Amino acid sequence: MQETILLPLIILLPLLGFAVLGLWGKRMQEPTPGIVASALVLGSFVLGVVLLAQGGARWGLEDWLPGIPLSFALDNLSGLMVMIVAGIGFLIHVYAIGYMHGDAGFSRFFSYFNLFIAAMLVLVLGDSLPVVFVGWEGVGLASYLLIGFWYADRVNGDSARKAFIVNRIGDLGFLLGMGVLWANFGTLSISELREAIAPEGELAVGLNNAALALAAFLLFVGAIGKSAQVPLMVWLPDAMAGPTPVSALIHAATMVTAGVYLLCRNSFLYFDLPDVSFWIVLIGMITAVYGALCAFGQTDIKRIVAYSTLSQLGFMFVAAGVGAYWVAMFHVMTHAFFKALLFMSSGSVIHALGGEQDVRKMGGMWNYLPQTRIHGLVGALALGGLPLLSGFWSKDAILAYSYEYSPVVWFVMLLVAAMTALYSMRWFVLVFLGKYRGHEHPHESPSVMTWPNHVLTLGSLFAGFVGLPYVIQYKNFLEPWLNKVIVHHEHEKLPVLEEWTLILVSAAVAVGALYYGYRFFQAEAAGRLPAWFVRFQEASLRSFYADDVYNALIVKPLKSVAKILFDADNGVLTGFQWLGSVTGTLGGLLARLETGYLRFYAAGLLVAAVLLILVGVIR
Amino acid sequence: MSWLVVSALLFAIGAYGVLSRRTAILVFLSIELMLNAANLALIAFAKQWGSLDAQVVTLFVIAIAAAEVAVGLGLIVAIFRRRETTGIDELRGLKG
Amino acid sequence: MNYDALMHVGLFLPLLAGIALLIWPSLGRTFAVAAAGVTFLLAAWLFAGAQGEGAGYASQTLLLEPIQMYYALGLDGVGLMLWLAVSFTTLLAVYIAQVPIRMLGWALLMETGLLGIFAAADLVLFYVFFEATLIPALLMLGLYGGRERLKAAYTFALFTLVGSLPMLAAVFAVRYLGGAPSFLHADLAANPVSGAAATWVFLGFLVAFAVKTPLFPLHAWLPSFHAENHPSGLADAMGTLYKVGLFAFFKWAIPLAPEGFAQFQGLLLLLAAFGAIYAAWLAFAARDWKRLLAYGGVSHMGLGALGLFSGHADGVTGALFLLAASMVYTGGLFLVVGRIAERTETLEIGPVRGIAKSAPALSVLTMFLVMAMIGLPGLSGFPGEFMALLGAWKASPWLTFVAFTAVIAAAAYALTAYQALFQESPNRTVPDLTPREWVFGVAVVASTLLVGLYPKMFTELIHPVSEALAKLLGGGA
Amino acid sequence: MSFAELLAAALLLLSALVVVRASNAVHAALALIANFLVIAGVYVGLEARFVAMTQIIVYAGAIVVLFLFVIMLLSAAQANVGKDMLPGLQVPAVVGALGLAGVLTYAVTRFTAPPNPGTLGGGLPQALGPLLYSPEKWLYALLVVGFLLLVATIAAVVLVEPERIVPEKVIKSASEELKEMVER
Repeated sequence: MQETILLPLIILLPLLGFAVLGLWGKRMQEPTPGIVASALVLGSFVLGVVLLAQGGARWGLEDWLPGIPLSFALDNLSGLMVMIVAGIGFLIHVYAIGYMHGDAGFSRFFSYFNLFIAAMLVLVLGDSLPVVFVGWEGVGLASYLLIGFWYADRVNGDSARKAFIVNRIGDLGFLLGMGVLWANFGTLSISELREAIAPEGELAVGLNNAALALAAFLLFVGAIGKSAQVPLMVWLPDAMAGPTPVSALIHAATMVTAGVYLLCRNSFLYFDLPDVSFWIVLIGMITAVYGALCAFGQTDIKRIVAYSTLSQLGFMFVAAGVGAYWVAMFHVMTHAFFKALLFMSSGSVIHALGGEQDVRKMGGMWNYLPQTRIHGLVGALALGGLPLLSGFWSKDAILAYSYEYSPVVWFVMLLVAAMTALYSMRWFVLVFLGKYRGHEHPHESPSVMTWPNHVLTLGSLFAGFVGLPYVIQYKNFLEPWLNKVIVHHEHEKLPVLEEWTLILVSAAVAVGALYYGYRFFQAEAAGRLPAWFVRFQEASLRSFYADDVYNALIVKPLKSVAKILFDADNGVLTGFQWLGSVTGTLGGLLARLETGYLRFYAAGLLVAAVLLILVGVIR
Repeated sequence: MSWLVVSALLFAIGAYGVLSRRTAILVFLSIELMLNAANLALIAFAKQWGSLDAQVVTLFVIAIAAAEVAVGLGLIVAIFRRRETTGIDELRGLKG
Repeated sequence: MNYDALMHVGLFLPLLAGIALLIWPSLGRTFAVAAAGVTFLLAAWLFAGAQGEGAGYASQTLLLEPIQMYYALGLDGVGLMLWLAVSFTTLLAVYIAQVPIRMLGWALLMETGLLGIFAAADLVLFYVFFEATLIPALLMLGLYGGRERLKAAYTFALFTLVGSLPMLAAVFAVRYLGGAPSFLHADLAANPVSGAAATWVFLGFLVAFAVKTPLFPLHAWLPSFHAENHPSGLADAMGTLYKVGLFAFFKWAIPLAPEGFAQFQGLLLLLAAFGAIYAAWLAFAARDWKRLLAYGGVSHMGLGALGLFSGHADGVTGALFLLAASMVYTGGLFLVVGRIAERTETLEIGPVRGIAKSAPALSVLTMFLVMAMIGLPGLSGFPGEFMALLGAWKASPWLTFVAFTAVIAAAAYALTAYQALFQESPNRTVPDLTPREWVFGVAVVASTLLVGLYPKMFTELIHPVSEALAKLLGGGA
Repeated sequence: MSFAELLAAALLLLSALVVVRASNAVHAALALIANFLVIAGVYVGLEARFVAMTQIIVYAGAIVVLFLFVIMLLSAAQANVGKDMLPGLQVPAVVGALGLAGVLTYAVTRFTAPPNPGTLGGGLPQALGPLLYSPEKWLYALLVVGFLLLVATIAAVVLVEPERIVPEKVIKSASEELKEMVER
């Protein structure tokens, strides 16, 4: 680990892009802002890789706030994230040059994009929780700006606001979690906390376990908000209001993975707290099931993918909860590839159809889009977990670890995996197969949009091979590399037979579900679905009424109470004025004594004089 | 000593006058009476204590009384010109 | 370099300039800006000087021998930071607000009062500044305010004066009951009152300072004060600077009667927490910008108060930092709202929509300040809020939790109002920033960023002072 | 007390009662002159001769005469003018005056004089002069009083100067003025 000023430069490059494009972007010709922004992100990526190859780096400034340093660290874990954020982010930037072509806010878009990357890099590299928090809220801001990018439409503004406010609920958890750690350990530097809590990879003795659990739980609340877990999941589908590259960025490279990253980064808090970990597993499972169920009913091409993200994030949380932190990161990585690919091929379809997003008016794209169809197919299969594709390996690893944790969890997650395969096929079938049901003239995207997808397709195909299960007699690169820096308990390896059984079961389930989905949803394209499924889809489309429940139970009451209180606050003032009028009345009584008759006053004087002298002489 | 008692009685009579008289001039006269009662007390004390300072103070009281009368009577004349009266019950500008 | 002289000049320059401007309005805005600018430069010079020497300034001259009252000024790190904030915000306000020229004179008079409040090292002198500042504030409201201005001014004056009387009693009580030889801060702090006297002395201070914090329920004067003031925001910005309650608690009330503070600490924490969430909640229902900002300010001061009353050094540092930062961003927001009101001719939220289309730079500027207000990390609102939270958690986790739900509410009310005005489909075209407003905007944004990204600049000056207070109260770091 | 002294005391009280009870203001003023002359006599007896002379010249000779002038100028000899707005005040006035007499009498009888008081030198100017004009004693007070007399003289002249008297309506109340200022 070297001390080097180059480390903050990784962050400063996109930040510079944000400032320059924000101030002068309007004066640039169209592709220039996009090229500048992409180049800067590529610069960050290269710099990150170079520094990582040199064995990591750190940089810090003491006492940024009293007792709190401004410090950054690049180790294997944050290095992996830097590569995902800047690498995938770069591809999305390039894609966006084509996608945002001709938009009035072209330079503004790339300025926000660079801000997003910069904030995410701060989050990833921060070695002090407040610094992480700077990035944490920074991505919140950037997502707010980007979701509401087309702000003239009220719905977009509302969605952006919703995302920001719901995220803030999680942020409060993060803030309070820091409060607990500060009160108990007197430091918020991650490396110092790690030394204090888990030196040598074992929990230190004599710790206040209740405080530790509280801190862990509160930070987890923060992760719930940012990673859109149940019950704070409502913002993520609405975030589709932004342009498609934004969705890709939020779902693949930045933002939602931050919660998972936070758990892994602070695994020293969680690894020996079974209670908190249980909650993480539970929340992850609920989210996975909920996301998968919601994905079936969506009619918006992007919302299907959005709910799939919800479900996949649930997988990652389960992985973190069962203690397989490296697996969570593994899934973050593979997911980044295929999710970016899915979004960007959705974007290509939307682009081809002149802005149409309703899958009921798509279909038959197989015949129109010769390159995007491959992207879409690979993305859907990887998401669905077709064996040998990247999604299969990471999901299989999660299933294996959860089997070790509890067969119940394994079974539920296996069901979700099957559902994943089903709805990913639904997406693919409705968009690409069958006959075209709309009236546009679809055309393939320009190469600036297809090339990033080519790269991502390769990633979706092969990225899984860095983390193969041990029974396949081939080197697992990722596990030892990440476990060097993640505090964790060593797992007993499952017996070879059991491991193979699990792999084969999950492979069979995936293949079977993919095939069944392929058949079943061709019926939907033709409008021949069983009645029970249609009813189920109606509920699913409305996300099982989560928004309505929240509005009725939380938002509306809060608003009406606010109105009541607002008027009541004038009552506070009136109360004080009433006090004043009491004084006034008393004063009025006294004022009656002011008769205006001089002799009356003189009489008072006389009486007072007599009394005073009396007091004087008696003493 | 006995003059002190006389002075006290004079003072009280003056106070009675201030309260009972209804024209400004007579109220004023009563006040002069009270001032003289005070002077008498001073002179009596001077005699008892053998101090000339008290007599000096008496002189000052007389001088200040003269100034007071000059201004006071001026006021009465001025008020009379505006209100056509010297009755103090008719001057109620201080009413609250 | 004789820094003490700079301090005296800086304190009285605005007063003289203000008087001159009231007598000869033809001197014009340039003169006012120049005076405010020089004052700011002097404050910055003093600040830079202290950076090098690591200590503050002090100067004293005996003024009234019989009661041992001094003309004594002292600027430690806290005072310097607040001097910078006050002089900077005044400069911004005088520079940008479109008001009758004489009003600028009143603003400058007010600046001297404010600087005096933060510099006074003698309790009687402090009291004089504390009360004298009221006069220009009232006059600005009474002379240039809106339709209901006299009622608002009456309310404001009433709250303030009701607070002042117990404070005056406390001023004398703290010296004579404590047995200090003079009214100097150092003497008083060395002889704090104790026992039942401490309770009463603190109570006397409490009422006056709670009005100016403002602490629930003594905030009631604030919304009408802001709503009725001149729409330009000049008086609102100056009024924001006048919210000196936290500082006064920190410098006078707590160190002079620590036992009294201990008696009220629980109650104060409760009021601060409740006020924070209560005002944030109310802001959500506000229908005009000024009331929104007024309630937002009450909410943030509640968070600051929670940090201060925690009695822990980090909380105290956070409170003071938040106070200084909020002066700049809240003042800036009032001024920006004034510029918007001049374009749209209304302060109401709702009738005018979508002006980001025609005025993008204005929308970015507003967004910046709104984000600073809701405590986005990296901007000036965050370090204070965060440190306050760290300190408050040590004192009372539950209240901290309750109070800091206000940060969620802050996002809700601020962004809702922002969206209503700037976003959605436009129904109005307004001009974008003028060159003058660009200068203003760049200055305020730069300061917000600088302070937010490098808080060390101030924290290293104020934290030692906070630690001293925390030690006095028996709390740890 | 000698017979002369008793007589003087009686005269004093009697004339004082006339001052406060006479229904004719001229009578009251004349009774006051009588009262002052008797007091002057008493002063002589109490070794205050210079004060006695001053009393006669200033009080009896100048002040009360001034009163008489004003009474005649304003034709205000009638004491009971207009309506008595406070008829109920008579009883409290008597009671109050008696009370005052009581407490004052009680108060002045509680002093015990020093056994060997100094001599007053008859209260002649030779004795008073050094006191009045020495800076350590009363010189500055004397100057101040002299200045006060000057001011009072000027004030009296200004007060009765006819043009200075403004008709009532022109004077605005303070609140009206504030209101106008605010509206400007």
